[in-house]
Amino acid sequence: MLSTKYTEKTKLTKDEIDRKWWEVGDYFRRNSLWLLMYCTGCCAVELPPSMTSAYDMERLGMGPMATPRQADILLVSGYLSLKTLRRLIYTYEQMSEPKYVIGLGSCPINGGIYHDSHAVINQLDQYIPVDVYVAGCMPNPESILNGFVDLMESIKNKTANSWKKYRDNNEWYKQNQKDALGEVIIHDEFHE
Amino acid sequence: MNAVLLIVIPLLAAFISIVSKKIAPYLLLVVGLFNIVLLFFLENGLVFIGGFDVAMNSDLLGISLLLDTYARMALWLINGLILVIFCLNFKSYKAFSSILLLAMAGLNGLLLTNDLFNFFVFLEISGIAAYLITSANKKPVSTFRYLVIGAIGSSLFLFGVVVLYAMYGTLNMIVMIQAIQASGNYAEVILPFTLMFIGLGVEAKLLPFNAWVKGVLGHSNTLTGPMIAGVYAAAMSFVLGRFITNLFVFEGSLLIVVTVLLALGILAGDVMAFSSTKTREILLFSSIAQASIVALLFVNGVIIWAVYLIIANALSKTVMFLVINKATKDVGSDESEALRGLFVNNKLVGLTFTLVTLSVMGLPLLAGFVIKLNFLTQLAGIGQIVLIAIILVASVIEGIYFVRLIVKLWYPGESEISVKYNYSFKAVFIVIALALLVFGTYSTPLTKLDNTIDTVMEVVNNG
Amino acid sequence: MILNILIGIGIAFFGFVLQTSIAGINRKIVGRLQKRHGPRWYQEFIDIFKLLSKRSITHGWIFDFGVIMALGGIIATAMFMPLTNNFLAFENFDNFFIFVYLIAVGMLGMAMSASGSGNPWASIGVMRALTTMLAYEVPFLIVVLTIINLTGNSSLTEIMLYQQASGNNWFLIALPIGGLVGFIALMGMLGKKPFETYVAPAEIASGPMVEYGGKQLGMLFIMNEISAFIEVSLFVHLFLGGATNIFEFLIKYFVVYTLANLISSVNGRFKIDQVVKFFYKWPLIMAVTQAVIAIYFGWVI
Amino acid sequence: MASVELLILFLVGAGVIAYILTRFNTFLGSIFTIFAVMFVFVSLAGYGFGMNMDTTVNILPGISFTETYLGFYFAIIIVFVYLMVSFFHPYYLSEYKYKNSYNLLFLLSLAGILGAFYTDNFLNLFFFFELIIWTTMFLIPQGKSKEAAVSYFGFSIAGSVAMLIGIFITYNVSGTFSIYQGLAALSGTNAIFVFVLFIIAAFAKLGSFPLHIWLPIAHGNAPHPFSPVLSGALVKLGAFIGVLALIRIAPATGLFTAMDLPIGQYVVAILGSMSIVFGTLMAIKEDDAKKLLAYSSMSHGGYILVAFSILNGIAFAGGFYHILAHALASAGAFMAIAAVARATGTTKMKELGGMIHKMPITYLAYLIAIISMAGIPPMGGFISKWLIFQAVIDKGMIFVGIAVFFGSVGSFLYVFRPLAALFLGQELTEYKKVKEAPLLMLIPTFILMGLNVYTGVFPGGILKFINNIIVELGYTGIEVSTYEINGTNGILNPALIGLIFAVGSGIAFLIFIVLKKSRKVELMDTYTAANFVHDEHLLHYAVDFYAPLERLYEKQSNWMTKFYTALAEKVRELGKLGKYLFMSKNISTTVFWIVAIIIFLLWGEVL
Repeated sequence: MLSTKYTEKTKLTKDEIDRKWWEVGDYFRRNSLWLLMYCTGCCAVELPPSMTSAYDMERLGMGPMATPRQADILLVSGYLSLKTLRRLIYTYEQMSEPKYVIGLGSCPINGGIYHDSHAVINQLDQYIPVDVYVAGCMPNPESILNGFVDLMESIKNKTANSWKKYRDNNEWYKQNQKDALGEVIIHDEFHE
Repeated sequence: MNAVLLIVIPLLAAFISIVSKKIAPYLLLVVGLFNIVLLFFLENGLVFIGGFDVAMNSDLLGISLLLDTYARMALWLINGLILVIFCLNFKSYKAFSSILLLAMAGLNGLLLTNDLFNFFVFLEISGIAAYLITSANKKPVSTFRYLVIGAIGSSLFLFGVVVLYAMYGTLNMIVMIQAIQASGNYAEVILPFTLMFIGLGVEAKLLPFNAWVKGVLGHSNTLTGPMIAGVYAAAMSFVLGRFITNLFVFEGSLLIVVTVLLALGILAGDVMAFSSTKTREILLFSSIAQASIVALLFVNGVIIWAVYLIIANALSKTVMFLVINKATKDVGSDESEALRGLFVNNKLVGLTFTLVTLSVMGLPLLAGFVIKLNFLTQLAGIGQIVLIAIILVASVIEGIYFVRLIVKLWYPGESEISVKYNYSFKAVFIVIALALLVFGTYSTPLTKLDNTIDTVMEVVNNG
Repeated sequence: MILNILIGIGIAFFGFVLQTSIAGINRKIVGRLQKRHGPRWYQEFIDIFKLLSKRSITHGWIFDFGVIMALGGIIATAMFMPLTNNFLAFENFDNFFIFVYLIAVGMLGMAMSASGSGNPWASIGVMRALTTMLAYEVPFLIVVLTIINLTGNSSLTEIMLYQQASGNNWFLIALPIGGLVGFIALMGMLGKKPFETYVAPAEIASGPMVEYGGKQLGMLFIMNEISAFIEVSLFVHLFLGGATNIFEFLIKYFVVYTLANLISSVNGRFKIDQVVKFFYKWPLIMAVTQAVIAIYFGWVI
Repeated sequence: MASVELLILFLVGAGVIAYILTRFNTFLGSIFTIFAVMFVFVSLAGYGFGMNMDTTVNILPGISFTETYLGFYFAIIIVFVYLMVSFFHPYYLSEYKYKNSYNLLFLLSLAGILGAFYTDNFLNLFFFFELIIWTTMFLIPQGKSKEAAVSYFGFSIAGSVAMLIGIFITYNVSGTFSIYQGLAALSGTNAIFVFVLFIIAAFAKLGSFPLHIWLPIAHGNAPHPFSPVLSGALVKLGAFIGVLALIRIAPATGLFTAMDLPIGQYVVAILGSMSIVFGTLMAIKEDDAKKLLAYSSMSHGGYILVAFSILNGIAFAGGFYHILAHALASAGAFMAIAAVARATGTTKMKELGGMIHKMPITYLAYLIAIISMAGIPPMGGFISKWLIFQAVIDKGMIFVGIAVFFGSVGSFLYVFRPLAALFLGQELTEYKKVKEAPLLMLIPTFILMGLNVYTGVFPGGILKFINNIIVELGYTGIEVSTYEINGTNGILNPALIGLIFAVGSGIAFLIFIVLKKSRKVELMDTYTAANFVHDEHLLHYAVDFYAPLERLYEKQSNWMTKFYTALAEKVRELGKLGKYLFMSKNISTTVFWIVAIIIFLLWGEVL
């Protein structure tokens, strides 16, 4: 029997509305993840098989995109030299929010086989936040796809918040970046 | 009062001036003024001085003058222009006053005479004066060439007169016209007419007898330029007009040859001017084209507008040569590039020059336009569409080179040039430009006169 | 009037849904063609809504204004489009030239916005798009000239009726050469390979779209879908005898779009000058031949 | 004041006053010029629409006026363009070398315009045409190049001369200089001659192929406020002569039965088409914004010719409407470019960029103008192009069709070029301090924007007026109601299109506004494949915009220029030959000619 007692109509606050919309958005976002592939490392060779007929990334709604503006995921494949790190940060900052970062292989985790090189950074998440790591040297397509599914899961669980982290701890990240790269005076496009 | 005074007094003054060099310039002024004033009092009509009698039937040799509106206009123009040009050059070319007196006598005679042999005499007198005037260029070779070609021309003319005399036994133009009309045989006069036409053509700058022009006008100064291109050209055009309309019978192949020559003259003159870069050459070639147009109009019987064209051209060319020759003298070159920016500091001179040039090009608001439109209309009335086309096509080329010149003169190049024109120059420019402007916008007075200003045929018909 | 406008908006919305679905299905078809599974059929919708939900960047007012103008122009164009013989928003005003020129407003808006982003790739993409347009429009319009000259009317409905009245003698059949030209031009309009030069993701980073992300890109996607709807519908109406009912329209529409897509998926990409040379060679010659045959000789099958 | 004569005298007087005022104060003189032109415009608009102008002549000798719808239509458009442009004078004149005479000549040429369109006499027509030519000719060298005036004058005078020969043929045939009686009296071969000559004149003035060389030179180098007059107003004189030739004379040549069109008209249409194609191709290639617009004028001139050569009411309506639409559009575009040139000192697109950020209103003015120019609804250019297309399609003119469609699509290309390279793109550092044009200059800008839209949305009233002209020319007008235009094969409702466009934009705006607000980033913060580019110039795509397309015809693109250069060179060589033949220093040459002539004559006649 329905209660005849007057219940106050619950009025959603603006935050709650935003959250609801956000959840709706999350559905679309996790089902349509567009990649910007930063393929300077050796792990990049594993991406073509995961895109093409054999593993068919597109059935997850994923696909490669041409520019950071359009992309949701920054896919960092393998090691990052200091020179490329600067580009990576530039690219990451150009992406529209919400944005996610996937580190491929062991190099972004701990430097991998290049861990003792003077020109290569060891831990990617010192400089930009990473949502998902796919370990392995190199990770095979199955694990790459698995990583994607993990990302989708964490978007669903609202744990893929790296972009917020970057915003909140921006000073820390900036400091780390500066420590690694140093202040750069730029003269023209060929000389930094 | 007698028309002969117009000739005799300058001639007399010329002789006096040789005796007393000092008073010569003032004599010229007095005589010039006297002539202009005298023209107001003279009556139209024939004057007989000796030989011929009034009936013109007994004696076949003598002197006779004819003054009609045609001649009167010509005389005013010639005497006035000589006076003005001399005034402007009063300081620099004083020594030329007796020559100018001689020229005045000769040209007045040319315009007045009704007698073929006297005509030849005056041709020679004025010719000699012209050679002497061109000596002011200090280019003796050019002057010599002018002299030789002029001599060839006048001897051809004389030869033509001789043939005519042999045929008709008279030198009186009116009698001769009657005789030719009576005989009606055109084929037999073709030789004398050709010879006379060529002889006059030399002086009137008609192509291809005008090779002297380039040497003479191409190095002209403020005296010779206006004198030859203004005064002499006008006088010769007037004379040529009288001969063409009255004496010459252009028919058949002679007509074709003459028309082709004149048309060629128009086109070639403008094309040659187009290919020139020297300002004086541009002006002289353009005046060749204009002279041909005038002659063409006379051939087609468009007298009054041809007369206006002569007057307008004489005035315009006077201004243009004065402006350019003065500038050339100061700058030291007559290349149009060298004269760039001439008018930047001489706006008034520039304005008048521009107006005068526009008049020559036949653009509206200026007398040249009215004249051009009217003579073209008359040509169209007699169906000469081809001639109209030729004149107009030439005028396109003319327009282009004149505009090119004007724009160059108005806008400075890298270096500034300074040329000073004194007030007397400016005054003359303004008067002439204003006259062109006034008659260009208010053309009613021009249309009052018609082709009957030339009364020779009337006299012929009335005996 | 308000009702008509609402119908028009409905048509535009229908066009969007239709084309987006068919594009999704076609992604699946192409996937199968490439021995893949392919995405869900509604993947296109997800993509668009995802884009609309993201937080984008802007490069100044012209960047946004252009996008609005682009989408607005295209929606306005779609509102004039008849679906069938008797289903259209503004009767008598479905003039062919409205589609050709009003669609240009949208294109201009997008081009403007892209150039306003300050990215040279965008300008290059616009340049290529316009050049491609110059290439395919002329042969296409010559064929349409023939059609209008034959039917004596430039209203799409009238052209449809003309074809249906003559016993479903479609212009694709009646003017076979012209029909072929029309189809090639349609490929160019849709930006399908080999005429995909102006997007060329690997070459000029997706051309005009290079700076867009988020809602602007989403709106451009919508615009793209609607303009594809307009272009394919034009082909259906002009060459395939239009449709008497909505199912006929859907079938014809699906066949045309899928065919274009299939051809596209087995082709490479032309260089931009090759596109121009191509269109000004065979399609133009064919179009003129067809026009001469049809107009001056009156040989219409 | 409703008397044409008085208006002309007023303009002459005003010119003199403006000259004196400008001498003392440029600004004052220019303001006076604005009011003078405004006065003429208001009088014309006030009395002219109802055909109430007083055409009696009391003072001017030998001049007679009559009032026609045709003449008034041209006159009002041109006077309007003059009025709009005069607002620019106060800000430009002080830079010019002979600024005093600028206003004088400007007003004089306007007097010429009034006279030319109100006269009923051929000689007066020629008089006024020449007056316009030489007054405007002196305005041009105040701009960039001095040689431009020569080229402008040369072609104009050639056109006038062709017309004058035609006039004299007419006079010879009919014995009258009256335009209407004279043209009516023409027939047979004479009519064809006059037709050809008038067409030459029309082509020369309109800057149509093959007499188009002067157009980019003059437009590109003329003073900035004068280019709009040239393109918007003065080339329309050619259209006027074109109307006289194509419609009034319309000689009875053979007929193309397929198109039901006289051969003469068809040839003109084909030439007009070539004009469209050449103009478009050259405009695509051009780097100077003003020259680009000049080539576009050439192409639009082609449209006008095509329209008038298709002898039916709908084509005429298109042609006349196109004259108006193009005058408004090209004036608007040229004036926008002029405003930019004033601020930056250049019109070269490769040197400019990002002007929109500093001059947004100018940008909008240009945008609206080019939308109209490209024939996109809802602007005026669409209406006229639509009408012309109707006529072309109806006649089944395939080759003309190729040209008009090509020109129409090509116009998207070239009008977009300045938009992208000059207004949009990166904001170049050297122009960061540029300001928007002053208020006085924005007034005409706004008026033109409004009119461009008005002509595109509510063409009914104007088309009704155009119907008067068409009826006057002896054809039936088109069916037009307040909102709808009835073509031969379709109905157009421009107001509806405008409304729907507004609705569509509204929807798009709604979508835009409800979604999350965007983050504003700098123009330099663009995708560069992660490269650091720190110079705006390197990120600005402006040089050789259509390079791949240009490459296809770059070899052929200067054929006509070469031809005319060669022609001038040939004339010059001919002159040298003449000098060699006749002006030799050798006396014997003269003697040779004399002897040759005498021998020739005697051989023919006596011997």
